[in-house]
Amino acid sequence: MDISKEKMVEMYTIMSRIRMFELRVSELFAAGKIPGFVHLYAGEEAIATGVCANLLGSDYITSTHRGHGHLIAKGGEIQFMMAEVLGKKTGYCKGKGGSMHIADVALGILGANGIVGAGPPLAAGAALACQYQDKGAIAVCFFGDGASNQGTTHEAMNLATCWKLPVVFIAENNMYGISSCTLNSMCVPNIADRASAYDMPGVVVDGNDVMAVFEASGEAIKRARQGQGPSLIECKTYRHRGHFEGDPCAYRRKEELEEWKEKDPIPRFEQKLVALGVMSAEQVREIQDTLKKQLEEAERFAEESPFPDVSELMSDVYTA
Amino acid sequence: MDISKEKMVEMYTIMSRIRMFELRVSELFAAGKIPGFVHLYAGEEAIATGVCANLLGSDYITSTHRGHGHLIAKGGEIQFMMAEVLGKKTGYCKGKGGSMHIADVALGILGANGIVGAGPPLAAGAALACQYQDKGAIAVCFFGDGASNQGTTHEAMNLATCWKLPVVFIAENNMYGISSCTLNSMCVPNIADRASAYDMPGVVVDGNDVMAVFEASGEAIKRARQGQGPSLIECKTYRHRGHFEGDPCAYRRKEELEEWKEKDPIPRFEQKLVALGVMSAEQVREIQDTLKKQLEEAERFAEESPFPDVSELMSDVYTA
Amino acid sequence: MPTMTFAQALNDAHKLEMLRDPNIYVAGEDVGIYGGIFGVTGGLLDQFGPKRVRDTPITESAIVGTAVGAASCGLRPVVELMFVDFIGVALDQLFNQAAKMKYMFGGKAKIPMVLRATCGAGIGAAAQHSQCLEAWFMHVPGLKVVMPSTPADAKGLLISAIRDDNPVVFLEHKMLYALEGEVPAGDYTVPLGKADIKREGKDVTVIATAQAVHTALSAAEKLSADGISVEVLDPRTLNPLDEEAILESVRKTHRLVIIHEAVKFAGAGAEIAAMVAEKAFDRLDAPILRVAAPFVPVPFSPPLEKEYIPSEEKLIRAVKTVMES
Amino acid sequence: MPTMTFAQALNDAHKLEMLRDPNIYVAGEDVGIYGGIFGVTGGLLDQFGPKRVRDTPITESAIVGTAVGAASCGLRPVVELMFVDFIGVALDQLFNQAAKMKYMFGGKAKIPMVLRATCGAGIGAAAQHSQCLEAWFMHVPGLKVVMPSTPADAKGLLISAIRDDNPVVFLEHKMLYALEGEVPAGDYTVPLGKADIKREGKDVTVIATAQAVHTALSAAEKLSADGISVEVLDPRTLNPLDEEAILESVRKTHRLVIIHEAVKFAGAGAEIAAMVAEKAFDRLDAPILRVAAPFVPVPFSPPLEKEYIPSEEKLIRAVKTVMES
Ligand SMILES: Cc1ncc(C[n+]2csc(CCOP(=O)(O)OP(=O)(O)O)c2C)c(N)n1
Ligand SMILES: Cc1ncc(C[n+]2csc(CCOP(=O)(O)OP(=O)(O)O)c2C)c(N)n1
Ligand SMILES: [Mg+2]
Ligand SMILES: [Mg+2]
Repeated sequence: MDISKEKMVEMYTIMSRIRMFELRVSELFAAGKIPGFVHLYAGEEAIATGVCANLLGSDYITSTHRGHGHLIAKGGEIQFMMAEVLGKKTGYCKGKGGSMHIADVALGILGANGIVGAGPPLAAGAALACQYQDKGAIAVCFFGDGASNQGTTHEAMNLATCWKLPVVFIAENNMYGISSCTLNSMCVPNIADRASAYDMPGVVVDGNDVMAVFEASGEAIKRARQGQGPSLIECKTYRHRGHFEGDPCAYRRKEELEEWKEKDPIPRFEQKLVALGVMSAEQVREIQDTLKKQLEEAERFAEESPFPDVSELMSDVYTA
Repeated sequence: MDISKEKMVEMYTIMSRIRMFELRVSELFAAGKIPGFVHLYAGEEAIATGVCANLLGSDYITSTHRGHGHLIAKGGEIQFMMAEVLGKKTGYCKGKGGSMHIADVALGILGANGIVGAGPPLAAGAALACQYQDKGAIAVCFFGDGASNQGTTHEAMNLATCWKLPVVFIAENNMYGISSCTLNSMCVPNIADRASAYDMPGVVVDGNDVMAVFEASGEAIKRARQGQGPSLIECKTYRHRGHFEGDPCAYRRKEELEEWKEKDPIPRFEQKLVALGVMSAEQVREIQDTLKKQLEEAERFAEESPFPDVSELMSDVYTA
Repeated sequence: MPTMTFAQALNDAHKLEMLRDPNIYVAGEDVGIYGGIFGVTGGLLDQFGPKRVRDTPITESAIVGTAVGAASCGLRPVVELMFVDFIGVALDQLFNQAAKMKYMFGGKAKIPMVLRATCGAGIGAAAQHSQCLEAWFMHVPGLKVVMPSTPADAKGLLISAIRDDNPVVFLEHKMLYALEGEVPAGDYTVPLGKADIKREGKDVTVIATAQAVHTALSAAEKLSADGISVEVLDPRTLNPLDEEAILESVRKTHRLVIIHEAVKFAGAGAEIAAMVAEKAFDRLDAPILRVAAPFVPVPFSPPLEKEYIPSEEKLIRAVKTVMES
Repeated sequence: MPTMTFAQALNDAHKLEMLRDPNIYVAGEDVGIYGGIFGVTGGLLDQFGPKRVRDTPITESAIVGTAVGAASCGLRPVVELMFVDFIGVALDQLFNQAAKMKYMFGGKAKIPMVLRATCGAGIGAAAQHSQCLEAWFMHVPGLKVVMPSTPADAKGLLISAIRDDNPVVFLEHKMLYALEGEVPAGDYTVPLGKADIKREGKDVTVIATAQAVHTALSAAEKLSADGISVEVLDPRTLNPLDEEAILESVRKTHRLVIIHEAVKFAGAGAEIAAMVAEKAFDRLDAPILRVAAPFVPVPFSPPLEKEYIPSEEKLIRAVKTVMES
């Protein structure tokens, strides 16, 4: 695979940024500073990072309720994300959206989404716009194993193949939809097996191996850009935390979590890059320090930002 | 296949009854006697007939907008159907439903349906009731190629496999959903190919061969009755008439229709039964004569029946 | 002015707008080769080709959802749902996505799309193909809701809806498609949010929508013979609702009857009545009456369907009742 | 009488009914092993086993649709939609199938099912997890709509809903789950279609639903200090709506204010106001005011969400306004 050292370091940095951001979010949630629902991506960072490493600014993504990782990987800045999660006026959505709705269309981010399965049709639509405008851009749809059973996902995949849309469906199979294990919610071992129902390529990849994700999704993205239509990539992974913060997680075995923590994508990639001599231990520390500083700054920015004024309640409903 | 001569003659009779009933409905529609939409099944009779020949009175079916054939094959009586289609008080639904909503729960007919793709979840629900009550009954879901692209169909198939429900999905692939050819509305050659997305058996069968349908669906129904879960049977067929009465059908080639008329399931089965010595030409005439008389009686019954009184507008909304 | 049907007026609006703006595409079931089940999109495929006029599989969530996605990325979709009764399989993309994206994103999205659908009873299409569901769409912040009653309004409003930068639900009563009327040629808009007085009067205001406008006009004609002067007001758009025009009329006549085809309970008329009962209570000389469908699904059989649809007679009775009190 | 929370009362109702009738099953996302996201179905899986308590995939159309099919074949499903905001992906099975089957089939079907869902703002769950959509369900002939405000009502109404032979939409405001109150033990029903006077008064009627009942009670207490006697009426079921109780109260007080959390435009309050403006117009001494959410999606940020939810202050202002006119 043709990839520069810088790119690999950047991917490592992004994964680490996501993790660090979220662990802080989890602390802030526990401290009662974040209202609503917060779904963390910890353990799954290799997916968003590996996929988005193939994307350009002009490409689009749709995300999910578990969106922080996708957004950061697509270029979202953590100070505006932190401000949003805290409901501040300086957040990506002026505090109106919160964790489940962070978006920035200018960055190609069509939003986290509170509705499971809402993303696939939206991504197909973004891909339709890309195809229509013919500028070589494409769309990527992140969705969960749970969302794979939703009718909207089926419809979007079917329409995407009928219209040969430049869209890549990234199934993040973390084995659970809240408490529902995939073993009880689908009878096929792989979500990728469903690609054959639409005659699109379906590939399974280790979702905790950022390079594997980068390569597999890179192929699919290239296909899409070349006008060869959609693909489905399934990334097998696991979430380290509960479904949302506050979930006691009684439906999972502790050992299962421990096993998967062994496969944590971040130390794994870190060790690999150090072993390959791409990064030194020194560099790792530097990266972590920089990220920490950036996060502190982001948090300060967010904390110091005002809440939106109540007069803003009524704006942004309609475009004049 | 273990099937009596009587059963074969009965199947021939049912197919002929459906055809004759519908051709008369088409004339009555052209004469302006039938309001609303009428979707005829002509050309597809082998499917409902072959499938329902495996069913018991206690089994359930869900039907579609193109429901006359399913209902007659499941035991619907043509005088009550004719009365319903004409909006008469003596119709199956007291004239409140019309062609698109004929139903009789007591006969196991959960209704024709005006919503494409509404049947599969309903059939799964009927199957759930069968499984729950554990009396060996099963449910059959008739649906079209067009309905196969609807999200509800995906959801019902997935849930049916997860819960191992005793339901058989019968895809009636007549190559069109109104003007949309399956070549433009799905990229797989067979709807049955989608069974693999749920790990259920998927079989393609000649939908114009009533014996083939009978056998293939019989296998699936046996499986369902034995607690082995759902199956998908795709029956390839063609509708002789427009999507609904009044459709100019400009989207289909005349030759295509002519080719398929050659494969008309009724003369085909008739010739086969005569050749096999199961029926004599004499018997065929007798059957046709009887059917004709029954149809005339049914029409007379329907014509002579009153329209519902306007006082009936408000009843049947709620169960007290 | 040329004369055309309601359906032709809508067709005309499509063609003019598609010529004007290359970012407009049309999609839906049978909108292309069939030209729309009711003929509204006839000829578009030939004129604009398959890139801009898209026949879809039966997949309403994806039809609406791709429109929302495409609109957020710069296109201007005009999609057809065929019958509004089918909204139940596609509603999420309309009310949780299209309508809310701008707000949820703090203003950082724009969803210029039109969702067209036919509504209404009258052809024996029964319970799942005859409903009027405008009240649902009215209740959704972020949507606009249009319901024209004449060919000229249909054309002018559809052009406005297409040019609007918000998601617009455009409801076409199926009994109106064949209605003929004069329609201004060429570029011509009717603004969203402006009611129209279809007949002036001074004794009682009748607010009517879609097909019921014609019931109201005919009732008004008969009532004038009895010496009752009826003002018929057609809101044309239910959201934005032209409250000022409604209040002005009621302040003049002091009496209000509302007629629409949807079931009365929690229908559009409830909002109009409630708004007037709040803002013009002191100007009212009589109870506000609503003439609307009874609380039942739409029946199939012709005599039942006829009884279901709010009639001229019922409207006349209601007007006389408010005149007497 | 035992004291329990609203959530426990609902749980109790489930258990009692499931013990009574073996044809009842419960299904939905996370209702089994998780016990429901808000704990309402906790313990049911252990007590009744996986045949009767069914965790489902994420598949709302199929959850609701299988319930409709199973109900038509003799079972009595009680299914959970989790958040009412998700109805957009499952609405067809509710409004075109469950609600209409009996009528379309000429009376030959019975759909005894309950669809439970949580609604309402207050926890920062934002635009897609905080809505109140009862007005939509009210507009559907064939459905019943229940919206309790206290633990005792919640239990009694849920038992009635489960025993009802029609499809019932049962809406639980999420801010109520932790509310404690006395709840009759054992078998105990509150009839559908009967309003409850939560506080008697003589100067003004305040009609309030769900969480807003408590806002109204607290406002009434404060207003009594100002010498204003407020009657607080909780309809409890929005369909059937207890029109008689509402009219009786208004005939006594001559003044009406309605408060609910859903957006005002085309909300449940519109129907109530319109009904009163028709049937008790002559008994009214003041305009009918509605206190409800503004016409915007539910915002996330705490100060905005607080401003969004209809407050005691706004209600007090409205009551004072009608008292002055
Ligand atoms: C339509 C809809 N149904 C249910 C939910 C509630 N819900 C939120 S996240 C979730 C689980 C999603 O599972 P999956 O798609 O696997 O994503 P994951 O959470 O595992 O990342 C559920 C059921 C929802 N938000 N929207
Ligand atoms: C949800 C929904 N969408 C669209 C329609 C309009 N419609 C009625 S029948 C039909 C075609 C159905 O095609 P198919 O499933 O192949 O059945 P066929 O008519 O060929 O028997 C369409 C689009 C509908 N009734 N319901
Ligand atoms: Mg998951
Ligand atoms: Mg077909």
